[in-house]
Amino acid sequence: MKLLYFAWVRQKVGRGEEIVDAPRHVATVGALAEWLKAKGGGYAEAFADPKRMRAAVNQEHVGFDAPVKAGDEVAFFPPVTGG
Amino acid sequence: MKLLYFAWVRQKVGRGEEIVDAPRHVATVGALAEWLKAKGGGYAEAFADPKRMRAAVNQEHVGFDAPVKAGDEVAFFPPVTGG
Amino acid sequence: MIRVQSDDFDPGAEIAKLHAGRSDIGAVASFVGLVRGESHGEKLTSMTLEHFPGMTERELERIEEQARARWALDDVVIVHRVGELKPGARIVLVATAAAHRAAAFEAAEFLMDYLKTRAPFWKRELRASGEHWVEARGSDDDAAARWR
Amino acid sequence: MIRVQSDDFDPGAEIAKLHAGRSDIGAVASFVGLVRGESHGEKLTSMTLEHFPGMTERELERIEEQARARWALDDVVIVHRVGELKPGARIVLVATAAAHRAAAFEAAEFLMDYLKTRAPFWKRELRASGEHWVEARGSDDDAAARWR
Repeated sequence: MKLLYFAWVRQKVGRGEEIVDAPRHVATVGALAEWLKAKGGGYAEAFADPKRMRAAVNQEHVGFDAPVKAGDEVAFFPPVTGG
Repeated sequence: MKLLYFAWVRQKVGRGEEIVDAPRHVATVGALAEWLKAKGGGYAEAFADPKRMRAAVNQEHVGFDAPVKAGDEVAFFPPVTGG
Repeated sequence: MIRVQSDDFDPGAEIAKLHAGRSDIGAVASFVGLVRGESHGEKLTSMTLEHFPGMTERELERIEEQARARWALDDVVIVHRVGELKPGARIVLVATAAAHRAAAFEAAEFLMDYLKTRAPFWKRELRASGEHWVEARGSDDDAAARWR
Repeated sequence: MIRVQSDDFDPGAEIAKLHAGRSDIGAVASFVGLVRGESHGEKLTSMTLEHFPGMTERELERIEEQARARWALDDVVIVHRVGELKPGARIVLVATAAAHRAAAFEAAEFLMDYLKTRAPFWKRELRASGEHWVEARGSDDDAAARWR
């Protein structure tokens, strides 16, 4: 699974992207966020408040209940502020 | 009193402006329109249907009940179609 | 700023002038009206815009004042052409500058709606079947009425 | 047509391209968003726009498709800049071409509202007190919600 981080999520995690092998029980965006948060450090800080976090799977906006599987590209970022 | 005509009102009346001395009982835009209509010819045609006619007194939009007096500039024209 | 002219205008230059040298403006909304090449199912040869010199400028100024009273606008420009125009030609520009987009958009729509129903311009079309004065549209009155 | 770029753009040229050589377009509405020189009562030194390359373009295309499905549009252009921008700089342009003004105006507002809430851009401000990520505004969600 390829993970991407943007804006302050990227800054807190300390990197823009990484490849991870998540355990099999990590089957949703929300479970993935919880699993990342449990790594502690910058991850714990970035994923402290899921309400401030948005996600995209394969470049489509999704909710935290959306499924994820091996091979997906999952992005985490704050609510967008363009325009 | 100075009268101005625009668009098809001008074409029907056959002129763009004229100076008139209206009788004393012509004290409103509506009375002025009636008095002009009674002149017949192109005036009768132009003023046949007051619903299709708009007016301005001294360059302000007014209704047909608006007062007019000697010295006023009164314009008659169709509903506007700019923009 | 209002202008009535027979010459063409440059929308990009007008928009740029609105915010040149300023950093308090976050939003510029604009509208350009163009002559369409067809009317009542006929090919249009040209459109001629007649106006009421003097009253036109006063009325456009009043429309601008009303928009400024209603929204916090940093600047407004209205340019309207008169005379004979060919299909594809620019007729009118309105542009509004504001701190935020809602005010800029709403004011630009208001200016166009009021201009369409208050500014003394009249359009005459030259088509295959001859010359025709454009009839005022009830939908323009309805559009203007929503601001009351 | 959508474009994401660090270079500046020319609103007048983009508007002109929308209707060049055509006579079926009666209305072009447009919006330019600019960097304001003040934020949270502080002077802004610069604003940096980060985005999600790939998804940004796809999301802007989806937003354009939705606008085209909803209104009879002859053309649409969205240009959004990324990178570091100074106060007064242009950030975004949306422009819509249609036969009549209501569709052009509504679609331009829709595009801006959706872009603000869907397109993956993030703004970071450099102010006297340091770097700050811009917080999403509830008013933008409300603006987008009115189209549902």
